[in-house]
Amino acid sequence: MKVQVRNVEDVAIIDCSGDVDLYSSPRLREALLGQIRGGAKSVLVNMGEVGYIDSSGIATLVEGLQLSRTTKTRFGLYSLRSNARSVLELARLHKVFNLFETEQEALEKIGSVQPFGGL
Amino acid sequence: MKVQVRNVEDVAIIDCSGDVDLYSSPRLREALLGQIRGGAKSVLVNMGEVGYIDSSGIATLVEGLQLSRTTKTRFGLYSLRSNARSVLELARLHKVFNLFETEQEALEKIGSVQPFGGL
Amino acid sequence: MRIDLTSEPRLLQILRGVVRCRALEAGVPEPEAERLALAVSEAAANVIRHTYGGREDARLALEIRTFPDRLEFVLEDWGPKVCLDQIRHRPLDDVRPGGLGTYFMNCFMDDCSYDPDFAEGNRLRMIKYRQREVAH
Amino acid sequence: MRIDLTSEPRLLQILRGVVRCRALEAGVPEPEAERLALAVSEAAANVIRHTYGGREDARLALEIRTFPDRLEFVLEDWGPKVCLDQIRHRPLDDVRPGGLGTYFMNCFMDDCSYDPDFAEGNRLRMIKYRQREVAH
Ligand SMILES: Nc1ncnc2c1ncn2[C@@H]1O[C@H](COP(=O)(O)OP(=O)(O)O)[C@@H](O)[C@H]1O
Ligand SMILES: Nc1ncnc2c1ncn2[C@@H]1O[C@H](COP(=O)(O)OP(=O)(O)O)[C@@H](O)[C@H]1O
Repeated sequence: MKVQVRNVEDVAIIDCSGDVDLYSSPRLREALLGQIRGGAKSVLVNMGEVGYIDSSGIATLVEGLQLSRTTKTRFGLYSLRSNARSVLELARLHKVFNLFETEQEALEKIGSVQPFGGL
Repeated sequence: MKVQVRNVEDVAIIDCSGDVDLYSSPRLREALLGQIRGGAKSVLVNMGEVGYIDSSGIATLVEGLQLSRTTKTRFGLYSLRSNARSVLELARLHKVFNLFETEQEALEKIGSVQPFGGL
Repeated sequence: MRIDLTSEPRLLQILRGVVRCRALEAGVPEPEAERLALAVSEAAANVIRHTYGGREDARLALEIRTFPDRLEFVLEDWGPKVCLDQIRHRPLDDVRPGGLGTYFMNCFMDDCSYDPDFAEGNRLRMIKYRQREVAH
Repeated sequence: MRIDLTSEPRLLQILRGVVRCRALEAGVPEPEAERLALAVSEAAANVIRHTYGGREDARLALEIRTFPDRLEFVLEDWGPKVCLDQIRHRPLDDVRPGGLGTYFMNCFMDDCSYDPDFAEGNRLRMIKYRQREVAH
């Protein structure tokens, strides 16, 4: 798995690629929690190149979601491939996350998403 | 591995994809020798989707070459990927086969290739 | 076929590759092969994390058996016996990190059970029945 | 890690997948991982064809060991002992079908040798030393 962070105006985008599993998810966790804690207004995870995500990867995303509610950071995922999407749906988490189809859509809409206050 | 035959005027093209190995090469062999024996003027193997070829796959191509010399069929390969090309080079067979970059080049040039008389 | 591995998380990817490949070879369609790989990987991840507590020098083994009506995935470890009543995924509406691995295993396999006769550790047998062609 | 297989040609693909994956995991660059997979696959194909004469119900096993300076691939079978003087690839300029498998093995591995202490069959050890970083 590769993780890279880039900034588009006040949005931090985490580009993630490969398999997100027990081995690799700690690196996603570090980047994700780091960006949220670092004070980014909005954080997006680009899932377009993630071909596989397991329960530990999902745990990492849930952790990001929880922290983002505490810090009132806007948080979303975009470009989920069918594997990742079906795993999220199975865990009934697809309505818990802000999901966008494309980077463009995510960038357009993330600013108007309600940042939650606490869990 | 998948093998399919199509005809472009008097050229039989064998589209091959996947791994050509001990398990799958008998199917390539059947298609290849079948087309040469069947009286096609020219036979081309499209290697564009072959990601892996082993010594048995190469043996099959050499068998096709030998038969094509006996039957005076024009025979060539095109769109080799780097793996397949480097294995052919290592076996010093890259000059023994008629190799073309693209289907277009292969179709343009195969007609003017010298069909050998015997081995 | 059987594959023996040390309990390193980085090797889970190899395990998945083997499951995927073997399932495709056995005629299982692509999306289902992927789900089987996920289920086996979750089971192995649990062995690494829970049975072995993250130790990377322990051993696990997967045996894949194909039958006309089903695929079996038998995962063995040589750690302390699992406590069956502790194996419980979290309720889906209690959204918190973790607690989904065994849920996915149960979603993607038709049966998961521990073999009581395997004295040296744990032997988890996961069964997936093949889809029958629908007659028409 | 170790993988046990029946001697079915269709399983060679799985063997290659494992070798490729393990080599990449161990930091071997992609094109070389592919070459190692080819070499191991050729060795296993020879076991299937020559040692077992095409029988599909016999067994072979591959063990992959990674060391700081090298990778080792140990392929075991339980067939009749190979006759070492019969293992010879064809001269490259004598163009005919076949006779290249052992040549590729020797091209892509740094050392291939049979273990004389393995009584039950054949144990072929293939070694590939890792490329050192060039100092500068
Ligand atoms: N192989 C195992 N050995 C011991 N306990 C296990 C094992 N697998 C699962 N468990 C127990 O079952 C619980 C639920 O597992 P799971 O659904 O995979 O979620 P998670 O591992 O994220 O907690 C674990 O927290 C653990 O207590
Ligand atoms: N595992 C083996 N057991 C017995 N004989 C073998 C084995 N591997 C190779 N050989 C012998 O070595 C020869 C050369 O092998 P190889 O270069 O792989 O070409 P091919 O298998 O196409 O003949 C074979 O023809 C066979 O006689």
